[in-house]
Amino acid sequence: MTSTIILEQTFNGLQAGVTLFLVAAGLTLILGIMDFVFLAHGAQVMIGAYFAAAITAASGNFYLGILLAIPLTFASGYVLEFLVIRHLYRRDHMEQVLATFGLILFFNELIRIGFGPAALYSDLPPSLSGFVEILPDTPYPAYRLGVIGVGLACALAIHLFVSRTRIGAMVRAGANNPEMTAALGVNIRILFRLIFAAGACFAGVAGMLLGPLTAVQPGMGEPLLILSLVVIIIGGIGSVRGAFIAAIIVGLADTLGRVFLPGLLRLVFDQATADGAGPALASMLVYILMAVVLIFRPTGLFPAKG
Amino acid sequence: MLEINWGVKMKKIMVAAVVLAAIGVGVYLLINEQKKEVVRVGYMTTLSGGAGIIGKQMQNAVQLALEHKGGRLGGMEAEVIFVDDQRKPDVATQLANRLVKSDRVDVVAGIIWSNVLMAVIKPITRSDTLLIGSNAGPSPIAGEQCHENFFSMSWQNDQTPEAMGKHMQDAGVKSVYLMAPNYQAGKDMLSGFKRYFKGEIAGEVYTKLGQSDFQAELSSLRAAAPETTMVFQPGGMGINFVKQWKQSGLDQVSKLYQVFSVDAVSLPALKDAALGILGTQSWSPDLDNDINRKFVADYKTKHGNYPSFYAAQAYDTILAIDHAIATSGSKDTDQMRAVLAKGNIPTTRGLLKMNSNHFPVQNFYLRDTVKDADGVVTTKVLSTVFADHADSYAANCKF
Amino acid sequence: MSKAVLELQNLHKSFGALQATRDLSFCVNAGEIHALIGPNGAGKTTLIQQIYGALKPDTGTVLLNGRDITGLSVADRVQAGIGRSFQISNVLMDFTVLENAIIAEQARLRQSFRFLHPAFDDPDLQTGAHKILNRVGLDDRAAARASDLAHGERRMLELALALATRPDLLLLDEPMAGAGQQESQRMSQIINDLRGTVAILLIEHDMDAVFRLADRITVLVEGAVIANGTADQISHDAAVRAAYLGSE
Amino acid sequence: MGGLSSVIKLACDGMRDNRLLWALIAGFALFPIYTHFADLPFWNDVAMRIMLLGMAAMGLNLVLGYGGMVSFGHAAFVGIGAYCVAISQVYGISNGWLHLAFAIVACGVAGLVIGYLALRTSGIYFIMITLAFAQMLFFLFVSLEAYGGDDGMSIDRAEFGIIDLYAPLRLYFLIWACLAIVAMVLMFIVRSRFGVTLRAVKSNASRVEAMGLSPLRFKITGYVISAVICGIAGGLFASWQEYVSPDIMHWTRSGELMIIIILGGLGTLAGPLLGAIAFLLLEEFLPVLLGSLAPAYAENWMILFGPLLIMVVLFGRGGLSGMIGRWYAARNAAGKGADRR
Repeated sequence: MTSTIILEQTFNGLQAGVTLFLVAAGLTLILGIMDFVFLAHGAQVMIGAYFAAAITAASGNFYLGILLAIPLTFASGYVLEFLVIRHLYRRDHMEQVLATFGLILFFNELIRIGFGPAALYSDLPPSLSGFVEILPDTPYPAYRLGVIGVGLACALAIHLFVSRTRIGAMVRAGANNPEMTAALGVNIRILFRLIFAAGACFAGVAGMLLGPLTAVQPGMGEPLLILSLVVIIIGGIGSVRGAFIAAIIVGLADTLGRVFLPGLLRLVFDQATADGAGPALASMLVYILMAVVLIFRPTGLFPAKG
Repeated sequence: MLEINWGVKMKKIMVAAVVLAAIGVGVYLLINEQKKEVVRVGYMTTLSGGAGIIGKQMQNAVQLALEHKGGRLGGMEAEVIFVDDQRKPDVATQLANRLVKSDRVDVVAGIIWSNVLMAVIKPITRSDTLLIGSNAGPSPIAGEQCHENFFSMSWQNDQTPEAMGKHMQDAGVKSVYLMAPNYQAGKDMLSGFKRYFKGEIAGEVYTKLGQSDFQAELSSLRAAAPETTMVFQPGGMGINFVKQWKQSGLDQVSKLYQVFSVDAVSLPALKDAALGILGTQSWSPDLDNDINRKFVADYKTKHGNYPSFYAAQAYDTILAIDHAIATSGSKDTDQMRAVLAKGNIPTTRGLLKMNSNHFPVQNFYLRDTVKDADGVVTTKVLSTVFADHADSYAANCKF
Repeated sequence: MSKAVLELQNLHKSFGALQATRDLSFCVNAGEIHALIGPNGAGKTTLIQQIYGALKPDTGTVLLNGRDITGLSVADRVQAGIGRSFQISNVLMDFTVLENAIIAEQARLRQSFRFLHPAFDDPDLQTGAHKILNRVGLDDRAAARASDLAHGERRMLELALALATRPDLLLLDEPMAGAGQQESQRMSQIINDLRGTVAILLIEHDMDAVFRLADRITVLVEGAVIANGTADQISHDAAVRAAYLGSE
Repeated sequence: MGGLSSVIKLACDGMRDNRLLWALIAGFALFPIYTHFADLPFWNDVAMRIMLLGMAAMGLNLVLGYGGMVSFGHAAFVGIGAYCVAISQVYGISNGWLHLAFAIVACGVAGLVIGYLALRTSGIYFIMITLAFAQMLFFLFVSLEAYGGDDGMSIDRAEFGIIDLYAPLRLYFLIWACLAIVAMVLMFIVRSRFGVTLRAVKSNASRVEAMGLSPLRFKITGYVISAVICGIAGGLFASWQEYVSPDIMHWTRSGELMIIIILGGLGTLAGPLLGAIAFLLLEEFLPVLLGSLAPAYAENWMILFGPLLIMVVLFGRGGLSGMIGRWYAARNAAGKGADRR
């Protein structure tokens, strides 16, 4: 366990964290402002990845794929909100869970019919397939550094948007007290639609960035969905800042836990026990983290509601 | 006002639903219509959901086998009922009951997953129906919990990694770094590997089931810099792993071996990334025998891509049923069982021998990943690691 | 001088810099109607919350019938004898008026944790519930859903529920708020009828009502008591005029 | 308020007010006769699975529908119940009554702990923390090698004294009996003083508090009861399937239970059972249906199922039992719905 490996793993955790944040950023606002339990957010990740992968495959240009996929995912989110979601705001959480559960099934099946059940081919853009020396003789994949960069950039953009712009002010007000915002005569319906589309878009970006790294296949978003929900809860529903910090925490905890827990346990228990318990504990880690946070801070670390 | 409108709409929807359901029932009963002197095969696989691709390939292969046999098995009019277990054990149990009790099939075949097999084996074998597995081979079924009515046309889980272990042992590999998902099959695989590889285990890492990003594990692997690495990451996980392995340039650090992680299912998504990765398998598209040549050629012309080992095993499953009926001249369970137990079943893997626990005794090959004449990435046999390899649980199996 | 039902001793509560309650002491006597008035932001509701138990004072003690209840939870205080109506009427919207009363009645009888005994169909509970409703004249609306009640009726129901637990002290937080002419008259009539049966601490903005009803009045300004006495005394109190009535 | 007679009278009143529920349960009792003469023995298995899922859904419905606690992790309790049966078999205990006892105790304890911790939160936070606990248990069992891990364990049907569960229909009627008992118990609870207070808590906790009651006590009690019921269902599920694996505590299973409840009618006694019937029939027929319309897409039946769920939410006010209630009310202007509370 040299310091370089720890550093490298920290980068990995960071990369996982920012990716999570991209998914969680929109979702936390959807949950916070619209008080809407949206389980199909993972589908947005998948949709983004498929748009990008398909266009990239067709055009042969990765960046073109991303460039075109972003507005497409935004549009898809906008349309989805208009067709289905807006009819669900006033329903209780259970019905929302049910309906968006239905959406998951629908989207996965749609993709499966449209692109076939097999995973899509996607690979790194040649320009980013190299390595960067983050420390002498510790090469790190350039693309993943790129992901971290893009993620942080998005985070900054979202932060500035929410904290500096007028719409951002509405968003904050909305997260703080929806009724109040409505009373202020803000056109809630448009605001909601935009937030939703933007959220879908960011989730899509996460998918596009993951595309070259992981298998682009139906249902690829679900694991991310559950994790990003954990992030949102830990961070406090409706708080973008909370989502960011929590995303980094979860990303690091998950990564470092997976890698170092078995080793640590071996110091305490015998080999067999450690090998059994280590991975199990590692896969439970984030949920334990969330449960603990909720037990001591029942509304997350940075509750947005006033 | 609006309420009433919804009410009306609702009624319409409901009526529609009822009518559709009625049609459904009709169709359903139609399917269950009994016919005379027909051999009925229930083929269970996973068609919906994430693993649908595997099920699709098996379905294609089964249909191809029927075509090759002119729609008859052992001379009898054949009817195959495909059912989708959704990869859910309880759904599978219910479907199994339907196949044996309602469709009254003579043979149940297929099944991809160990847990699904574990769930359905009892109700099927108890009803004195043959169950012929096309893929999963968990150790309990090969050992204590074996049943005379169950036959495997694939392998016992441990065998393929055993072959890999043997090869690496013979190749003089000093140390290996092992990686598999943290679930039963993963653990079986590694224990099977270790049964034949006696060198040093530089590391043994269990990843999260269904994990999509292995960067963290790969980083620690880079740090450990083992001589070789042996992974078991089936399905989508395999695609992710191999991709990320290449992207992190680990080929310069360690030599990668795999089982069940690179196959015709994942290759289209991996393409060149998979080139040169060694694996072991009991089948390969280039196995040189008439049945296999015909199967692979026709499958490619019909579906445009290479069949996977799943497909080959599904194809062999149908051949086995055909063989059993043809030889015994009957679809009676006892007689078919007797024939299959004798072995010498003509398959894409040549004449397949049967072990006392009704698992095949077969060759295991070392496969390389190469480009074929038309530049399509596929696998090619390099050498035979095991000749007539039997699994190590047969001893515990008493019918 | 009749004995005190509620006695507040040196209550102090502050939110950060804001001192909502400053070293506050007074008592409510058995059977009297005691009004608590003061300009907005004087800390009336904060005080009620501390008596009710929803807020804990930083220092000081709350005595009910001489017993220290400062540490008790809301539920325990209610069982100890405090009833309350809220600023925004607070009833069980999904139930009928009668069902509301029945649930309150079985709560009073400490029978809410029984798994076999029927609730709504039980004759004894029903009679008890009807009694409760009669006190506020809602019996004729027994079958109506609480959500269908008119604002005033809902107020009545809430009062009935507050009385159902047979409290010694009744906290009424602006019972007339948002009520129409007759409604508030009916309300003050009922409150008046309650005089002597239960001690009432009344917060109300409608000054006429207050001076008509209250036996004693405590005037609160910026969290501290500035005057305390009968309606007469208060209306002639210079400090009060200055600090409060003047500002009206 | 004592005496068997009065209890029986209460039961009769309850059954009169819940005709739909008891009609369904009676239907399940007679169903095997139909399957026997129609020669569709397989449908007994479907019926068993319906009853088991229905039972679990009934348990969840107590917190979901009556307590207003949206628990997204109840599949975990079904799983615990099932593993109680499997694990006790590993240690040579084959007595079914013991299994059920273990399941009840284990789920009671688990429900108490999880409920106590989770109920500190509310709203979406509660949904997520229950999900979190379920996920923990899921991954725990996936990595428990001794108990089959992800492959699960193949087990034998439990032994219930003289009742041999391998003999035809024994298991069916054992499940049926448990279903009837659970339904009866729930009916009493829902109509009891506890039950109405629980519903009052859902409706307005602060008013209940103002009545001198602690809402949390009622919530936790309700949560534990529902956990225990799910555990019983899980235990029987294990015997039905002769197999146990972590799959039954996957988060999508919790989702399915919710679907079943809302499909059938939230906060009604018959709802969960109706929902289970609808859910499994859909699962059974949608593929056939789609197959007959577009054979190539038979395995894509979820493309119909997903939108169907959304439809139910958008238009199916009160789920199936709600519709039946409305229809019933419309039929006899007398007005009392067939299956309210």
